[in-house]
Amino acid sequence: MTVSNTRPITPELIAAHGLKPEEYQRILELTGREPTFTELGIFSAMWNEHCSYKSSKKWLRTLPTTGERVIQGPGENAGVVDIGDGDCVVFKMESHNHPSYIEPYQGAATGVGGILRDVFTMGARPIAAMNALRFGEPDHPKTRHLVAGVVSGVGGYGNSFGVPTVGGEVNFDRSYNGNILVNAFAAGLAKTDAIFLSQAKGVGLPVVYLGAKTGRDGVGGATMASAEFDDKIDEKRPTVQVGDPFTEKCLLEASLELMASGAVIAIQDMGAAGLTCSAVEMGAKGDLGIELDLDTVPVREERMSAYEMMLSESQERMLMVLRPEKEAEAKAIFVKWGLDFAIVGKTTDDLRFRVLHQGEEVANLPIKELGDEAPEYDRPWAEPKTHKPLAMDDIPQADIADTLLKLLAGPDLSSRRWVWEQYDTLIQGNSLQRPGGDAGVVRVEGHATKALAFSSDVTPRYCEADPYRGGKQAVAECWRNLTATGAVPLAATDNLNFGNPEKPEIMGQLVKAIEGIGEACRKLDFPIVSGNVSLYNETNGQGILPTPTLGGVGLIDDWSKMARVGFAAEGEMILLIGAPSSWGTHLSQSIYMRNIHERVDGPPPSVDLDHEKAVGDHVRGLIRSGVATAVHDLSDGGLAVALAEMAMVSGIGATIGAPEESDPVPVFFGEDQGRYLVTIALDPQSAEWHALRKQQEKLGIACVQIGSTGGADLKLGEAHAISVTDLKAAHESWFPRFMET
Amino acid sequence: MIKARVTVTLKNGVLDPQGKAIEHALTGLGFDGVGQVRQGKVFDLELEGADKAKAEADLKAMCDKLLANTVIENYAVEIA
Amino acid sequence: MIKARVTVTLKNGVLDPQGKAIEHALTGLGFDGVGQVRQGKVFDLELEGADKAKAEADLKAMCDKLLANTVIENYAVEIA
Amino acid sequence: MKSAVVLLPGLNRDRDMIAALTKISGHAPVTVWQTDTEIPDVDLIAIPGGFSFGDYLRCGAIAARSPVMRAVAEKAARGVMVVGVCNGFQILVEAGLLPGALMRNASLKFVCREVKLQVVNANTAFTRGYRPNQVIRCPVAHHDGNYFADAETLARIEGEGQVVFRYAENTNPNGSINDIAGIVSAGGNVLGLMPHPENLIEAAHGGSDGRALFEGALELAA
Ligand SMILES: Nc1ncnc2c1ncn2[C@@H]1O[C@H](COP(=O)(O)OP(=O)(O)O)[C@@H](O)[C@H]1O
Ligand SMILES: [Mg+2]
Repeated sequence: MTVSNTRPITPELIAAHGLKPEEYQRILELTGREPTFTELGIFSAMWNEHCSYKSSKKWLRTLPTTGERVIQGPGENAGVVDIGDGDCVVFKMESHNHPSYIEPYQGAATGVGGILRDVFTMGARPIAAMNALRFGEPDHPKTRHLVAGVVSGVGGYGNSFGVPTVGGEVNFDRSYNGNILVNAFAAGLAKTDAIFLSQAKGVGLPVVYLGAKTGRDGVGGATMASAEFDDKIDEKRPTVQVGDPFTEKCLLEASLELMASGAVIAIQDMGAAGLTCSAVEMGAKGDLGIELDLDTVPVREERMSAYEMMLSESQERMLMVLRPEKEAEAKAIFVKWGLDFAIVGKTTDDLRFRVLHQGEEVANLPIKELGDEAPEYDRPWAEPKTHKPLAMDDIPQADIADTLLKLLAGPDLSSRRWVWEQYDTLIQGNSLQRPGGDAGVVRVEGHATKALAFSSDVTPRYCEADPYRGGKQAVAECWRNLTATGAVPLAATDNLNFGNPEKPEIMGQLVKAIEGIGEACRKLDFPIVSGNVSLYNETNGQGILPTPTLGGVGLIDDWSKMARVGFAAEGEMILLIGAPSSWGTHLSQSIYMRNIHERVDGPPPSVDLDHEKAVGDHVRGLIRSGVATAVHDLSDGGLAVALAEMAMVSGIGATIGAPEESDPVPVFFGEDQGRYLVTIALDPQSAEWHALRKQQEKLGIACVQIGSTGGADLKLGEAHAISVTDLKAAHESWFPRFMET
Repeated sequence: MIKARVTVTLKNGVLDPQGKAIEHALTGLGFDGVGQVRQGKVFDLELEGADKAKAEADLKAMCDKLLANTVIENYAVEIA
Repeated sequence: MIKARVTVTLKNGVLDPQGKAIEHALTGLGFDGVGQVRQGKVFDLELEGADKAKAEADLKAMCDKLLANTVIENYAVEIA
Repeated sequence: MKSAVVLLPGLNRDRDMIAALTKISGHAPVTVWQTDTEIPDVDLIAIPGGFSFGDYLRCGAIAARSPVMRAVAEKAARGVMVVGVCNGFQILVEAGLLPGALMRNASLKFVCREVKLQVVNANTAFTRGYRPNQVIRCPVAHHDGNYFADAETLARIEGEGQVVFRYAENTNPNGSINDIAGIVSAGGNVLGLMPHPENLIEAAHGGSDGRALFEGALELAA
């Protein structure tokens, strides 16, 4: 197959590139002539939703992105946050949803590869990864195959590359039947004075291609990510990219050596729309033109056209502007690691993006306008309809103990061990908390006491019922999970997964979710420093639940005081902190209502950010002062599930009372926000305990001693006792049974 | 009993990291003139019965459903 | 240029977890009468030159030195 | 007390191994690169885990044929202690320095979890810090740790005490024959094991059961 650059530009061809007639009109105005076929491809890549954020830009601008510790906010390959002592953490989350549905192993693998590259392109060595996964309903015929493929793809790439996977999420919901979500997060450590950016500087300097060779992989991939699926999806298959974690590992080592050598002026990874996006961004950011000579691009297939080379999404590649006097040294590093190193162009002062191929100029476009003049839409949006609260007496009943067992043994709350045991969670030797707790924790190498905490969160069913509250809740839960380890939440990355933004009700979800996220991030001093938007997650008009995934990072000063979720010892007081007087009240949109009574009416829990902050700061204080012996936040499944999780980790049971005259159902299964369980080893007669109570009174923070740890059973109020062994058996059974029969 | 061999190979244009690594290693071991190397899989199966036509149809169905990833792989079926 | 295919299969008696799993999965998918399944590898190579005898000797050397682990695997060389 | 760590492209537990040896011996090991043909005089050569050359073809196969492995073989022949962990074990087996083969896990899945290991032979330089039959904790993280040897080889290594570690208490994570987790060469100076003792040497790892192995090999044991 060769594609000629002189292919006539027809309305069909324009439409096939995902460009609307008015967008094409804009192209004609910018170029002053009909674009060549290669140029049309370049525009389609630069102007699609994935690269241009044309539907979301207006709203993304409203997010808080700065803060005392923020070194680099959105706009680079990843966000950068100062953690003191000359170190910084570099992180981002990105989706690889569509490719993972088409080819789950390679789609997920290259998703992980892409996000790792984003992180090390900035000069950071990756130290932690997470993966947030959403699949269709468990008994949908495709789900098992997709779960198996995605999980082995995430592991296949991350394990081989050598980064510990320390957390993530797995959800099932029928809305993802035709559109699974694979959101990959990576974080790395760098020195604050050795961060590398993509802005080109200097005229006439060599532009160098690094890494693996270019093939026809994923030609049109970015365009696909911005198109709704229909039943003809099979036709889009040949664009699948294959990941090569070995090459990426070599690329990591070579890049870090290269950066240390002083040869790099600017560097950018080739992600979506490969060479096109990376070259244009580097030039445009530096107010420079770029000229590429495609005859020098390392290729692995014959007769590749300019169009294909410009749009290829072959993995494990980067582009850099080189300090020319360092060429020999730089090249030697790449040769040592068995990678390609080729000068493929130069920076110019004419602000044009020029592409030469076999003696012909196949593209000559204004470089700034390619990015800056990309269409931006203020799409019409509809205020999402909200739900009436349930009537006060609308509390459907069920046996507390049996319900707990049933929930733990179901798809939503069962252990994800089957998933995370396929991930290397301890490589690098710094994992202090592996999956299974509230947040993954990794110590900072080279520092005696510091550690970083990571959590990924969103509750899509809340977002569906009320996108604004859901957005707020995602941030709050992420912040809370970090806090529960003792970390100070520093900053977050967001991965906004939604349906078709051309529908006002979907656009409304996006707008309101961003509003909620922004408000929560501002209030909690938790800026968004990087992120990704994935729209058009629809099949045959059926959209996914709005899923704005939050990936948060927190800092622990002294990990010897870090908290874990498992009960630490027998005979300790269990405190419920931040709860209303009846411990739990909010049932609508809870796992309990949905799974036990199949009810999806009513609003999700509200999030009081002042309360959230006050309670969180207090709990963190208890951890840092060494008073807390175990901590767990309350989320899906409420108090009962949180207690069970604490018991299952340690094997120690607990006996819990119940507030008088309250219905036990909302007490144990309500999903009110801003609550933590904390165990302490204080004697209730001691002065410390009294001082603590005083302090809480002064702060207006509710704290109830709800019971104590001990024994082999979990006993919730009047409900029959359940042995921790039975809890574990229920909790561990669902996933392996689902996947292996 | 029927003995069959199914060969599964990567489609043209699909990156083959394994093949590439082997190519390098062979060159490193001093084998000159090794051009492209592509790695694939074979499955040797024993099937009950004697109906070769049915076996062939079954084998193709097995490939489509399990043995090959037809997104990126081709397959060939051979009956002994 | 010479095109060759090398097929590497497990020796008899060597455990084949992948073959076993596939056997299982095929039965699970409703394919009856699947007996033993053994998984192996194929390598499609391009070699410079036209001397088939030399190519064959080279390929055997490649197998002994790298492509096959002769502790557990057999190999066969085929020149197109 | 001197040690060397072998570096090959694609290995990724090299930093873990270097950190462990440094912390335990107080000295940073020297490193040798795939193309090095000589290894300095050291008491212990460690081949870390990872995915050398992507583990493409077979785990450890390409690495086993790299120049540095010829140097390792020469040192081993002269009695220098060599330990290969995980991919390092696979490389030693592929290089013919240890018998048998490491196949895909019976589950066909990568597995990362903690297992129990029985010290079957506490009489080697590597295991003298453990009690005979002591059961220790150790993490594993691998896709191809399913040890296999033909009946004759198996009988020999079992008979000669070459099986050093066995998965205990039903924690065999990979289907390995006779629950074999680690073996030594006939000479006793080359050890290969799938689990990662270097990831369990300090409080931050949640335990230090892996420490005695390196202390023994480095002759630091009390
Ligand atoms: N895909 C995954 N990869 C790794 N860890 C996961 C994955 N999915 C869930 N986990 C882990 O399982 C635990 C429970 O997850 P979840 O219920 O989402 O936690 P929380 O309610 O605290 O946010 C967490 O420790 C989480 O990191
Ligand atoms: Mg939590």
